[in-house]
Amino acid sequence: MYSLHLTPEQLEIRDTVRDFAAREIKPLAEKSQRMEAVDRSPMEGVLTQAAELGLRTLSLPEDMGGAGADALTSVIVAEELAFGDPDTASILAETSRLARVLIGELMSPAQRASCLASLQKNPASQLAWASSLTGTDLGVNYHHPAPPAQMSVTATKSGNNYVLNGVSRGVANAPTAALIAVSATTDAKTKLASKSLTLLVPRGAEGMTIKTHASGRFVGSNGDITFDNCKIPADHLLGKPDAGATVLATLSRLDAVPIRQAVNLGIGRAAYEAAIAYGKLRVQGGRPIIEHQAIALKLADAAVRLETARAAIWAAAWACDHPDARSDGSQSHLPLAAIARIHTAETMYRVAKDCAECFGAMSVMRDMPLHKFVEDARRFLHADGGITEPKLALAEAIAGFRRD
Amino acid sequence: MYSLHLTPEQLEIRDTVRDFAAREIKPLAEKSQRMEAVDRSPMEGVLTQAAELGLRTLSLPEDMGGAGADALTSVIVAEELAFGDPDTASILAETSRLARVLIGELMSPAQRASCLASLQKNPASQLAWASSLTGTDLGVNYHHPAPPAQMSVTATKSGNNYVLNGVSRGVANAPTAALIAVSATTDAKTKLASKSLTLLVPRGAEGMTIKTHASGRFVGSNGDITFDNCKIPADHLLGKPDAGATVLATLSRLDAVPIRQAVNLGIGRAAYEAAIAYGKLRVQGGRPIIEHQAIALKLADAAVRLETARAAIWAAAWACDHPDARSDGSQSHLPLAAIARIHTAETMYRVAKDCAECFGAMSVMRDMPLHKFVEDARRFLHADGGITEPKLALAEAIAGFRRD
Amino acid sequence: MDFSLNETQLAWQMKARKFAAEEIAPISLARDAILDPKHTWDWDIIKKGSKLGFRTAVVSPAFGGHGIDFVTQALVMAELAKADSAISKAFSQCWKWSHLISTVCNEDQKKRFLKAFIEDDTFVLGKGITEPTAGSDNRIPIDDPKAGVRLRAERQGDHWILNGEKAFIANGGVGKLFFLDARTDSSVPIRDGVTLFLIPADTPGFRFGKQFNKAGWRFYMNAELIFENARVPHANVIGEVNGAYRKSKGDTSGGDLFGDLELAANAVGVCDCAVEQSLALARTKEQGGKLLKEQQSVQLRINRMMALTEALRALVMRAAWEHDQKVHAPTAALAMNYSTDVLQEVTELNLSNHDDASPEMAVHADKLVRDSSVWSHLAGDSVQRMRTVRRIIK
Amino acid sequence: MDFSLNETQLAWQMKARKFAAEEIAPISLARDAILDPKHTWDWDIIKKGSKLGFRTAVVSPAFGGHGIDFVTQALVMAELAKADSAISKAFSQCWKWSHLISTVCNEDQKKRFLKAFIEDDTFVLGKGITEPTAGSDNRIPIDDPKAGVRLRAERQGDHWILNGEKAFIANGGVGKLFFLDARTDSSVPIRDGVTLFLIPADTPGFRFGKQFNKAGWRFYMNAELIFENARVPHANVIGEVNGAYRKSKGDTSGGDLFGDLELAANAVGVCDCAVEQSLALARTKEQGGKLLKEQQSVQLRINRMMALTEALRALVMRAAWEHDQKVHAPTAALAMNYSTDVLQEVTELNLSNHDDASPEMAVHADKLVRDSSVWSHLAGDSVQRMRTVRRIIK
Repeated sequence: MYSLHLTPEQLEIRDTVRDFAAREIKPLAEKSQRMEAVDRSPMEGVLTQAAELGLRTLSLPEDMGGAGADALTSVIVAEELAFGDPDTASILAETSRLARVLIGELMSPAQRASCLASLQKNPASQLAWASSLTGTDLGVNYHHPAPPAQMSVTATKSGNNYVLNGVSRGVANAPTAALIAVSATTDAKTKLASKSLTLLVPRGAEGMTIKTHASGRFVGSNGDITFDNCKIPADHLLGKPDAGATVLATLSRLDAVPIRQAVNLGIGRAAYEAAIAYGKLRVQGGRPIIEHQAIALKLADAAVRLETARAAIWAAAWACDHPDARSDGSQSHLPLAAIARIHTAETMYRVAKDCAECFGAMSVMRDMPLHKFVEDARRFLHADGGITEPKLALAEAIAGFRRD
Repeated sequence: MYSLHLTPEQLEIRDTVRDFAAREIKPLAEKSQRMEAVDRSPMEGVLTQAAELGLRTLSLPEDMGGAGADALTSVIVAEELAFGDPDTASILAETSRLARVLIGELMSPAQRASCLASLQKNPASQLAWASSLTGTDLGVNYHHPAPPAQMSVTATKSGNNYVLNGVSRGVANAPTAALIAVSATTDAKTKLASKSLTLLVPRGAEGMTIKTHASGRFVGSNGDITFDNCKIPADHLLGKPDAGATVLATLSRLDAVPIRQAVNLGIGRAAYEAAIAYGKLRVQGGRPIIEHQAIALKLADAAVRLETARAAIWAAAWACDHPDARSDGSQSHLPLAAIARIHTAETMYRVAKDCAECFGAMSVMRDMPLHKFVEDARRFLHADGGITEPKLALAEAIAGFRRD
Repeated sequence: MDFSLNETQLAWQMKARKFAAEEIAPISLARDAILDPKHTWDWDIIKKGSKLGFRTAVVSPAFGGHGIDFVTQALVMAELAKADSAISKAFSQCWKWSHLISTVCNEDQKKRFLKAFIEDDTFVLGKGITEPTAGSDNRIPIDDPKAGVRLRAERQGDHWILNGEKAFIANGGVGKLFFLDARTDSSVPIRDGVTLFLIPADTPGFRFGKQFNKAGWRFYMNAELIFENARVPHANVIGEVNGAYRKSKGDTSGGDLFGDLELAANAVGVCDCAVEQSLALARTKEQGGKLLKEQQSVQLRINRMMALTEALRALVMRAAWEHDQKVHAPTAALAMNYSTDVLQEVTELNLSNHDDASPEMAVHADKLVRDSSVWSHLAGDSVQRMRTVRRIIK
Repeated sequence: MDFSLNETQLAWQMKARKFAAEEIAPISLARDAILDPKHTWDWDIIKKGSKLGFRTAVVSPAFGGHGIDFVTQALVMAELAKADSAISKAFSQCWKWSHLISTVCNEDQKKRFLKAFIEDDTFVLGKGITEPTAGSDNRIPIDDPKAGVRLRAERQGDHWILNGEKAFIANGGVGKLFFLDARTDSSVPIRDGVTLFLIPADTPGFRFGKQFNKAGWRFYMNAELIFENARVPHANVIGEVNGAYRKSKGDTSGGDLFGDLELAANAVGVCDCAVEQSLALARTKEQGGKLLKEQQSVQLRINRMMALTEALRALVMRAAWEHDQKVHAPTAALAMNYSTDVLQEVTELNLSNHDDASPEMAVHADKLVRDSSVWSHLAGDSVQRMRTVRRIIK
């Protein structure tokens, strides 16, 4: 039965994280030296505190030491963390979602024990997944059969090792990960993703170098990983030797959880709440500017956008755990993750911009938060190929076009 | 616990109404002579069929012969009906929501029996409420204490009768109602709404004339009601003599149910589905236009807007029956009905326009459906004072300004 | 750089402004309110305007017209459209095709048709391109012989026999002469298989079909043209057989240029009307004892309306001037596409300013929105926007 | 009607285009990338541009300048801005206030400052209005004596003692002379209690405070001006004491007019740069073996970008011409407001065209978006939009 009630546990974790973000994260995150888009190194202290609160392993099953959170809870937590600092939120969410499938589903008992120990050892360390998948070029392939997916990293068997070569670009958490799941194709000629396997590569493996993106188009920690004859023992293989495709599919399904959209929502809310507070303080023409229609209309539009974006994100997250709502007709058959991504990206950028405008010249200063909200929201609008591709993917679903 | 599952009963009634709309309503509603915005008289046959299906008394409690539907079910039904014909949907929804409070809560047993008998006698007849409230002028009063609400109809006691005088404008269902609940002020000098009472006035009462709006800014059936020394026996009073304020408050709460938004959603969906069907048929440049990026982007935007508007409407409707979700923090403290109204009005107009554009010159023809979708959606954008006032009301809620 | 008008331009502008205010504006809302699309047309206003030269304004003085330049054309269209967009279009539609008569028709054709056009105040022109199943494929021709024009013309001695129909044809129902694209070779793409004909309204086998019932531009006629074994003399072929699409490439008459300018200039006038309505409303209508103009929401809407209107006006005037200078630039095509966005936003904002007014007060504002709706497919659909860019980007 | 340029205008346009392409464009991205806002300024480019006349372009030839008209000003600003919006602004900021020197300063002041300004290639001007707690109240003065300018100036014999601070002041940190609004009577509203002073950078008690670290316009300096018992001779008062706001009403020098035009003209140049980027990308970048220009989504974005750019250009040129003709019209103010919307939409669309490109390819597109962000508060905030309309609607 339809209900928008959160469970007492969800309400409690939301309040806890909200409080943590306000008290521990925001004061550090909004120090002027961290506002600069160019210097956004992860805040290790905060990551450690968050790990101790269990946020790094939020989605890991309870019997493995996690909180066993469902997708809905994970987006609620991501929004709250991002309200404090979107980088911290992105880093923790990436580890948490990977922990759920890597540790919870795909690792062998031995791999699991080793991975948990490594995370335990350093609470600021994270997990990452280098998919190595190259672009889908959906623009040019819209409504045409697309060429099969390819990979930019190859894995060649050599004795008891796999040898990795190539570059995987734009890997979230690469700079901070203790362990990186690297997907690679075994067919160096065709580079087909259908011939993939996934290896667990520990930080510091010989032949692996990580180039951190100091700035650019990413929120969170991000980097390119280069493999140059990087030898990985065969027992680091994830899943059975013939299960490469299943492993890749399981990892790819993670993208349906609208975590990044929740981070963007937190950014928008931070801008909105800042504008409300400032609107009550700042006097113009003899009255606080929140009493001016011009500001009122901006804030009202922002509220509508925040509420509708949150609803889209929650619906997409909940649907990940409840496929039956689609099959019984309760929910749309369209890709809800694409809808959440398009709507959130478009609306949060407007929210951040409109709210920043309430601050006048302060809105463009790099050492003040407003500018950072706008920059961060803009990254989501243009990240990962922008929102034209998700729109085209959605249109293919609308038309009933199937590329598989 | 958060869930987007509909109940089996909700799914069943949705399917029933969807089928009814497709088979019985749409073929009549989209006959070219009914497309004209200027001739939109209610379709009596359809209204009768709908009443027999129980849609006119959808929200009336079951023990009084209704279906006892909650607010969520009522918006689901309204969307489906509006997909077939927004006028029919508006008329039925108005009666249904009024039946719930007038018959279900406010009438005396004798009044109830008489009202039910009258509805029974003519399945095409409806209920109406003439609130007589004059505008709030929220624009000029934004963030200022507003003058108290006033009414345009007065009621004077004269022996065993009340005598009504004045004009109540823009009353939904006035032209088709068997019974009209008329709210009026008893203080002819101040016209204060705080001094109101509400009388049950049967169709054809002497001194009451109804001017039907042949066209204009309304979807559904609508008219102005003029009272010229209209004598109504005192036993037609709704509620106890000193309960006028409570009755008015109970009726006013109806506006929180986003029925009109659901009707608008049905209009947008009709435009969208028409565009998809046409996009698959129409060939341009050698390919169906749905395979062109330009059309794809319009349809994707439309889908995002429909999904987010539906979510906003469902949330606002559900919240009417679940105030605890607000108090426990699960849902926003902002007025969800205003959010649904703003978002739906803005997005459905875009949906209708974008979808109509897929049809080229056909989109502006009065005897074809596309033009009607655009016109109807535009009415919702500009009806009832437009969406600037709800935005300002929302902004007051954001700022924590209370006018009471 | 000089934005001032010369005396001729000013004189035409003032003549149009006077005619618009005194003759068009008083009948505009009443014609718009007529429900039957067959009866919205008014010969009286056409005759009055024709006597003032608005129907024949662009024909060269050598042929008995006035030969006004493109800048003047834009000014006149905007002035007339400020009073009624559709009536302005009814006149300028004649300009569009009288360009063609004087430039691409041969002497015999000119003698037969141009003289009549000049002398008869009710001689109205049209051109039939679009068909029920072929619109955009005629604008961006593709290589498939099945795409585009299907109305057939077959040679029979000195005549051509035409069969098929055109849809949405402007001045259909009232026009006395139509230019018509007909397929004379269906084995090749339209680029090489279409011929342009002159079709007088009394051609045997030709008749008007359904009158289209539009939401906006009510005054302006759009009808089906139906051809059932219609007999057209070979002497009515314009240019070469199968040469219609080749010909239009080489059309240097300005007919093509004009087409882009026409809707953009008309939009300027409608925007002016919307701005004027909103300013008047803001200055006179009260809410809670204060004039609307004191509300920030109204001020912000008016700012946007005026900025869009002035930007469009400046762009249209530049496009008109470039045409007069025979500058080849995409300005007019961009202006046409862009006028859709400007006009629809401006008229919607004007309607929003009327949200709190009575439905009666909003009738005119509503008309402007409905009139603007035709821009979507005439000036601003995605096919036309892409066509503009493809010319630039290749 | 004539959109062509005269020889002087063309010559300045070509000189600016050459300087922009050869000198500004090569350093633009590097200056933008400098992280410390104190070090983005480059005296070398200022000196080079100054020698070509760009710093002193508007000063009357009678005082040693070039006296270019408003049309030329708009052209030059756009050309320089196409290479770097902030560097263009650094030059035109000097124009803004050299208007003031030559018009409202007395002979003694002109002698002391105008000559130095003309001769010294590093003599850069600024004006201090905004304070940390008073921005918009200085633009739309209200009747409350507590609103607006708070920086105090108190008379002490032949000097004034200034205390307080200004924020976000352009050319702060590099300027040699500042105009400054200071409160000389705090018992009345700013309309009657503010005096305009000339403040040389070496004034005792005056110093630059924090250098603002903006997201865009990195090259362009904005700093705090701090006054701690600063001593300014009475001879540096411009016009009457308490007359700063009264004076500006009567300023017929064009300084006010220029202010509206400046940002709009600059925006045209940035839009041109964005269009050029997108066209180049569409023509050269492939996706899946096809050039981007073949994708409809790219074509539609480019259509919108070009239409907006051309509309803004036409509007700006009209505003400039009206200034030259001393026509009183709201065109320039509307153009300034509107340039915010156009510029931000055009640069965002350009960035969207780069979505699929590498971050490196998008660096320049990203700079244009960041540069455009300053328009929000300088040209297009709601206070400025309402101010434009209030002048029209009253």
